[in-house]
Amino acid sequence: ADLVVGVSWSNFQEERWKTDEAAIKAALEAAGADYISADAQASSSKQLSDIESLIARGADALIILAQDASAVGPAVDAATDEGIPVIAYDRLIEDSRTFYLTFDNVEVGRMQARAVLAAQPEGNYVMIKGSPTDPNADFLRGGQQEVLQDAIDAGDITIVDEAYTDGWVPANAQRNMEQILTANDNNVDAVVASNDGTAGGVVAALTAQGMEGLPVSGQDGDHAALNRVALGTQTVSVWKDARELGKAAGNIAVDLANGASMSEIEGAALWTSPAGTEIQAKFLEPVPITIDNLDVVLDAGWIAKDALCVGVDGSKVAVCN
Amino acid sequence: MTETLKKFVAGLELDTRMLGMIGALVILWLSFNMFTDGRFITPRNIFNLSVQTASVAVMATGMVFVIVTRHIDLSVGSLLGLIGMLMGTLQVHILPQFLGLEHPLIWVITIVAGVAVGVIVGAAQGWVIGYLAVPSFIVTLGGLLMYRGAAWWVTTGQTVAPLDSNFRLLGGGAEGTLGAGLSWLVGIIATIAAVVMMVLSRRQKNSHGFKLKPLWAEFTLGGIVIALILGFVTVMNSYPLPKGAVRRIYEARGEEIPQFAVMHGIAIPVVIVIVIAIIMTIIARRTRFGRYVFATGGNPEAAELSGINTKLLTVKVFALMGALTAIAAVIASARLGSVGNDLGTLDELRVIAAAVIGGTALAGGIGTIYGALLGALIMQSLQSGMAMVGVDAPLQSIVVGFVLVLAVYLDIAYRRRAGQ
Amino acid sequence: MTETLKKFVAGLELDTRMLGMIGALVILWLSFNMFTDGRFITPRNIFNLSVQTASVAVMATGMVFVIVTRHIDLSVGSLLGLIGMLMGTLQVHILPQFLGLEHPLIWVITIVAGVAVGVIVGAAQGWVIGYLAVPSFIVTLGGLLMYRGAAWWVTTGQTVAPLDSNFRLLGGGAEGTLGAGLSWLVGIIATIAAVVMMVLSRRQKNSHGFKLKPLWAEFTLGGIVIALILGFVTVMNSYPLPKGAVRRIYEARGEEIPQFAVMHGIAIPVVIVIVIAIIMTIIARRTRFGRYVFATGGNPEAAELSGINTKLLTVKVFALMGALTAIAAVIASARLGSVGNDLGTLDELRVIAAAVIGGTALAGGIGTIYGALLGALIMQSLQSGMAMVGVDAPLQSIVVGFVLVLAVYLDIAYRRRAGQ
Amino acid sequence: MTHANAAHPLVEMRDIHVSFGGIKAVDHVSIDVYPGEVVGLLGHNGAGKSTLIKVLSGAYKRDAGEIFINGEKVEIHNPRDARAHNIETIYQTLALADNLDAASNLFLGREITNPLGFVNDDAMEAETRKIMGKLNPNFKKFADPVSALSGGQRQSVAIARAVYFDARILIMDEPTAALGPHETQMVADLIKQLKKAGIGIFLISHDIHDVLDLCDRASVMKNGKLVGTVNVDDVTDDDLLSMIILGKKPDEETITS
Amino acid sequence: MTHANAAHPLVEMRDIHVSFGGIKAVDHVSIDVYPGEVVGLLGHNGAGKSTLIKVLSGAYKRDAGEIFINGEKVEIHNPRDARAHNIETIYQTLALADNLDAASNLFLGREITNPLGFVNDDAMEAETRKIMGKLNPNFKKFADPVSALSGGQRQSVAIARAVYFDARILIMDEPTAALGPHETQMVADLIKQLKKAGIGIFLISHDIHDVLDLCDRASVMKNGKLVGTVNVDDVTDDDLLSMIILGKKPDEETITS
Ligand SMILES: Nc1ncnc2c1ncn2[C@@H]1O[C@H](COP(=O)(O)OP(=O)(O)OP(=O)(O)O)[C@@H](O)[C@H]1O
Ligand SMILES: Nc1ncnc2c1ncn2[C@@H]1O[C@H](COP(=O)(O)OP(=O)(O)OP(=O)(O)O)[C@@H](O)[C@H]1O
Ligand SMILES: O[C@@H]1[C@@H](O)[C@H](O)OC[C@H]1O
Ligand SMILES: [Mg+2]
Ligand SMILES: [Mg+2]
Repeated sequence: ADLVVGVSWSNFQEERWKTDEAAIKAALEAAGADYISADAQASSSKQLSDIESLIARGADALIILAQDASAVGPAVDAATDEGIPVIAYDRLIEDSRTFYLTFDNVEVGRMQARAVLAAQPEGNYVMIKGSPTDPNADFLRGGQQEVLQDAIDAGDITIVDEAYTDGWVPANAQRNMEQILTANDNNVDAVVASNDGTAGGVVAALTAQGMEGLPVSGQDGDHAALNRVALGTQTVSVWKDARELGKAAGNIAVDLANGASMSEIEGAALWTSPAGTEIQAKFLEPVPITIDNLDVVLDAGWIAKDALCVGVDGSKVAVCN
Repeated sequence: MTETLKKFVAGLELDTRMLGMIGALVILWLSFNMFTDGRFITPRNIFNLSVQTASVAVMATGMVFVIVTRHIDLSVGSLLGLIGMLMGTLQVHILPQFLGLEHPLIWVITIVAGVAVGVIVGAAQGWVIGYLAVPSFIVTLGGLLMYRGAAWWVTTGQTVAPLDSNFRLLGGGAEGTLGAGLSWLVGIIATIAAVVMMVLSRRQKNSHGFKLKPLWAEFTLGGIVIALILGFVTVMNSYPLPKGAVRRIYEARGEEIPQFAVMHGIAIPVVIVIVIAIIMTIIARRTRFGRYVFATGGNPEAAELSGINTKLLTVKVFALMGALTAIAAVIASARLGSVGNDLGTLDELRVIAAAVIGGTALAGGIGTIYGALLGALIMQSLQSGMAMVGVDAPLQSIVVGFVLVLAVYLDIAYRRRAGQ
Repeated sequence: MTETLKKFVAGLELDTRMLGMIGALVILWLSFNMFTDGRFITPRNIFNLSVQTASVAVMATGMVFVIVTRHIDLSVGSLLGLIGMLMGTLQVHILPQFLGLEHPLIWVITIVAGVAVGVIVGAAQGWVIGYLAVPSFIVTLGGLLMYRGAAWWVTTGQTVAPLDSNFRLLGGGAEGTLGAGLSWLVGIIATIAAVVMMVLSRRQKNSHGFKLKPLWAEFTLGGIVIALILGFVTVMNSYPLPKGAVRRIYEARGEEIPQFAVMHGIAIPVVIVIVIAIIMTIIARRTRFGRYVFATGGNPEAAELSGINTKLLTVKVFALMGALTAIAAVIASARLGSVGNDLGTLDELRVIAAAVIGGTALAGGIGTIYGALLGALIMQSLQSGMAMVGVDAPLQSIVVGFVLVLAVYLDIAYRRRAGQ
Repeated sequence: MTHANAAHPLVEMRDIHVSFGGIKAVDHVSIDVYPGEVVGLLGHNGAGKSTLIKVLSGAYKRDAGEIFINGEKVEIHNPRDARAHNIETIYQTLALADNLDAASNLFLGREITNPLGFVNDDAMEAETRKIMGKLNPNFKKFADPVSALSGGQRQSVAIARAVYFDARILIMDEPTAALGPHETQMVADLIKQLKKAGIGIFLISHDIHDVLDLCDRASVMKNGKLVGTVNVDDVTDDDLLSMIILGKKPDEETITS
Repeated sequence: MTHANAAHPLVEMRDIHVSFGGIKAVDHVSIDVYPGEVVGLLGHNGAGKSTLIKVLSGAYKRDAGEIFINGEKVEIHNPRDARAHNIETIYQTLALADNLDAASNLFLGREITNPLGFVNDDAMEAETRKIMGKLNPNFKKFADPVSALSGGQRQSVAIARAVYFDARILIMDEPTAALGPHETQMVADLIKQLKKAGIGIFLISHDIHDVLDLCDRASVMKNGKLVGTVNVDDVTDDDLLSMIILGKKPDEETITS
């Protein structure tokens, strides 16, 4: 192949990125382009080195899952110096020379809160936030607040406690939830958790108190979480179909490498970032998965039926029948 | 008056250092209790604390041996993650294919396999340290990197869930407790055992004509021990199961839902910790292996010249650490009900901190099992207390870091004064 | 034939251990070069490698002193993050209010402030270690937790960007190099200095009537040194700036864009590393402070009894480590052009690994600066090489962990054979 | 000579060679001891005495040479092998575990256990009190770790450890260097007593009077080489001194073996 | 007596007390030394000799008591204070940095530097060769770290270090314990020479003959207490032995000062 596309991953810690990778690879293969990649293991310094080496290996276009929106700046410089187009994949890069392709994180936060609010329109809420060192954690929290604000102002719901989860680690979320339950004498009616891992910790803490079934949110469509949705112990997992995102990224990369301009990309529109940077961007729609639309993930082949339905009473959940 | 008190305490021949640690713990608990309107010192929270501490406490007992022999093990957190992943995959993806889901042998096979992996990996590390003479800091740092990487490969990052429900009992939670009746039984057996041991020890000392503690001291001590054991059981037995959990449990058993309050009792992981602590204490104090661990820590060359195979000893110490890490992995994953690839992250620091706060000297040769347990409990109380008060995570790490240094400083200052 | 070669090498009186390390590096480079179709050993990649290594290399020189005195510093990664955050906030949010954006004093004030913080924090840690006798493992573990927590508070987690453009020159990149002319100048000065030093040392030995190396050996050695210096300059001077960068730079200067190829030359962070390495080597070998560092590592009590103030020495060693951490923070943040929360994460492990692979003994008393630099370069080559080959990250950590253990094992096996 | 009637020496070290990175610390040295005999080992500082006997005690590896016990060739690779042949050693550096008390040190590697296999500390302390009473009546510090003992007290513990278990072969590397006059006398008495019990002893000492008093034969080393072995009854202290300092044997007639 | 004409003792330790966790290691002991005098310090193992002199050398803190130099009260809190008063010590444990060579150890804390303040290793090695040549002609290992030296070689280095710098007060804690007869003789000569130079010396030794030969006075300790100080010319070796073992002074007439 004469086209080479380099992908720089921030890490592979969360379940989803392997799926993203497979989708990008497939799209590139279909277009006859080569895939090369590097994993920064959650370090923005390593990501910079990685990108330098991707360029050295002859990448014609770059797809970057940024560890840090600003710290990839020098890498974008290096790429544009060599005339290589850059796609900001899933996470924003504050630079107008990049093409931004993502699911909107603030929107994810909104969807989480919306689903929980629908299940529990009033009462005491607990917010289990993401890692304090991940800016996404605050984007999500912001979206959640937007949705809840009216109900809070109306006095329908009260946020009784909230806590960051160090490193998004489920065990930390579990401990925090246990302590919050103790502090509030179990007077908690709903939990807005920021991803599926932390939701797992929350559900474990609730189960110990016989409170499983309380509305709990998450995101990523982790298999364990979808199983919890089927079991009724988690209300929603906002699903960002990574395969769609990956496929789009692969195709856009090939187009840009072949000389297309950013504005020519299908679905692209000029978008202004919160910091005021004007960027060509394309947004994909996340899908909130609840017990009522589990068929979406099944039909998409995202998860196998037996994995989704472990321990589920088939008479109560249609898709598991 | 204070003179009499001092004499009284001296007569008991207690480890005053331990008294200091207990004092620190009490102060900590009282302050948190104040800031949480009395919610910290409740049966419920003490139950929580005991379960939250379990996994780190199990590893801390092994870390005492490691540090006493002048080594360190930075790999326990990663190894816990790797073993957890392997056990998760085994019980969720592999065994059910042969035995069917929820087969009663699954948890047994899983744990045996996990412990075997722990022993093998630990022994391998110990071999490189003992026989190839590579410093433990490096070997286990390498391990930290390798096992975390390996854990990812087991499922290429997928979280494994839900775990086998028998297995999950080992993590505590509403189902995973002894219940009131069994808890009392355990408490009473422990009480009897403690009394018998004290009597036997006194007899033996007497037979060699050594000076004995005054009888009143023995009685007081015995009284304290019995009060502690039964007090703990009482507290655990006064934390009722929440109604939702009662309903779930009795429905699952197909029994009628009782109208009286059902109590938690001692959590199973806590029972595991207690059993391990007793075994490890006996190993440390009453076996040749334990004696050699301390001798090697005091002077490795002297131990070798005394005919101790210090290389093989190193292998054994790390194999033991591996086994305990596997048991900790059982508790941690069972408690969470799932295994993600970040299980155990930073646990190495918690475990080392627990051992060191508990009085294990990094220079080797000194350390106690009960100290490590207390250390783990102090660390966990701090973290849980702050989570309860609502301190932000970054501030939490500042406080934990500070308290770690302060605790060790006080310990050292104390020893210097006492040793002078 | 091999006999003659052996004699020849022996005559040069080289550190054979270092030769081994260089050999390992060469093998590493050649293999990566094979797997990347010759892309690894190119001026471009060697330039990249040299810049990528810089930040860790600076800290590794300080870590040698820390480890030689039988201590460890686990806090450098977090401290780097904290200092980076403070320097970022200072130059982006604070100083521009008084001086205006991009004022030429900004970078100077920022660095002075950063180094001051490093020295103060390091000295404080050293004080607790030296005067309060808390083990360095604990103090710096506490530091690791505290500084990372503190860094978050500086901006409550927000990334600081973009940094001052003068400051950013210190991170390398297209602008941050010496350019061809200056690079040649530096190379020639270094060559002259090396020759003068060799002559002076030979004279001094002669004046005491010691046995001298044969003249042919001195000439060969001198030749090798000169070839290395000038070779490095040549390689750096044959990596042209990409066209886009040339345009950007000359446009910014308001000059006409040249038609000939403009070369990178030596990167500024690499110059910083070289200067620091020379200073640290002189401190280690030629000053009383350095001598005391090694004496204290060999036998702390003996050093104290010899009238060395080992407590104060500890303070100085950690203050120096803090200063170097600040310089590393300058390089790391300038290179990224921004400061995020994760800056420096896990750097403590990289730095310690570099020092130890470079032959610094964790038992204290032994270590060299050039060894630490080589260690840092080996680690970085491994990481960059694997990234270039496209090895999966979890596999990368497995490989890095394994190589770390292997390297130290080979070192120990070598020493054992040589020492026998 | 005491050993005239024994067929084989108890221990024979034949042609032992040890070098440290090129330097020959022990250079093809042969020595032997018969049951009930004390052989002194003399030489200037750095002559190689400690290195030589550490080969026998399993602490160092030899580069060449053989060891025979009762005429049979044996392999000694580590201190455990040496102990298995009932070879006990008092090291110049004492080799005590500083953090343990006297009793634990005395029984290190050979703890008294009860029928369940558990270590019996009380029994060990009781034994230790008995032994130390004989060796150093001033000694009272049974509960403290040995790091709290004075130089001489530590040496007493090291001596007690080597003689308590029924050794057949005893190696003593400057056992009285740090001892007071009274304690030294008690060790001398002890050596005589062990000798009577048929034990073979290698005694390294710088004190020529001690050697003349206690030993049957003396082997002198210089710069790693054996100068010679003499029957102490046949030599004067000046003969020994000149062997040590000049590295020459006294004239032929006085030499034995 | 050599000190009859000196107004003050060079050093006086008055009523020194040191206890370790309740045990009185040194129990209100007073000793002194005059310029050009050698005072022997004797006693059984654990009597408290090393502890007493470590107070003077700054290695231990005293619990009570005072130190006077030339009649003036001084404060000695650490080894640096002691060095500032020109007190040099040869410790029983030698106190060498094992990883450094003989020259670096000899000059440790007092390196020779060139005008720029840089350490001059070549000059230090040259000096070391000179000194060791006088003290122990067998010594050749100048390039090796001292960990590669034999027990006696290490002791030679420690002695050289204490005497090379112009000490006014020299403390020697069993300086010849590990030395061969020849090396011991050379140290004895050295002591006599230093004495002539007006230096005051405390010599701890278990060898009563050495003490009688080299010392002017002898102080005897038992169980932390001072038994008494005697003029060596007035006592026999048996007198001293009985002081050490029985803790009693010989009858009144023989006692001095
Ligand atoms: N660091 C210490 N901690 C506790 N006790 C100590 C310490 N150092 C010495 N002692 C005790 O103090 C007493 C005096 O010891 P010291 O070393 O002064 O004796 P010494 O007279 O020098 O004996 P030796 O002739 O054996 O060297 C001894 O009982 C010893 O056990
Ligand atoms: N571990 C070692 N590494 C290198 N050289 C050593 C080592 N141990 C001893 N040597 C050297 O070997 C030689 C013999 O040392 P050894 O300790 O056997 O002497 P020794 O006769 O016991 O002397 P001393 O009477 O001083 O104890 C000395 O030159 C010494 O420097
Ligand atoms: O998808 C989530 C991602 O957005 C966040 O940054 O890290 C945690 C993931 O669960
Ligand atoms: Mg010797
Ligand atoms: Mg002494």
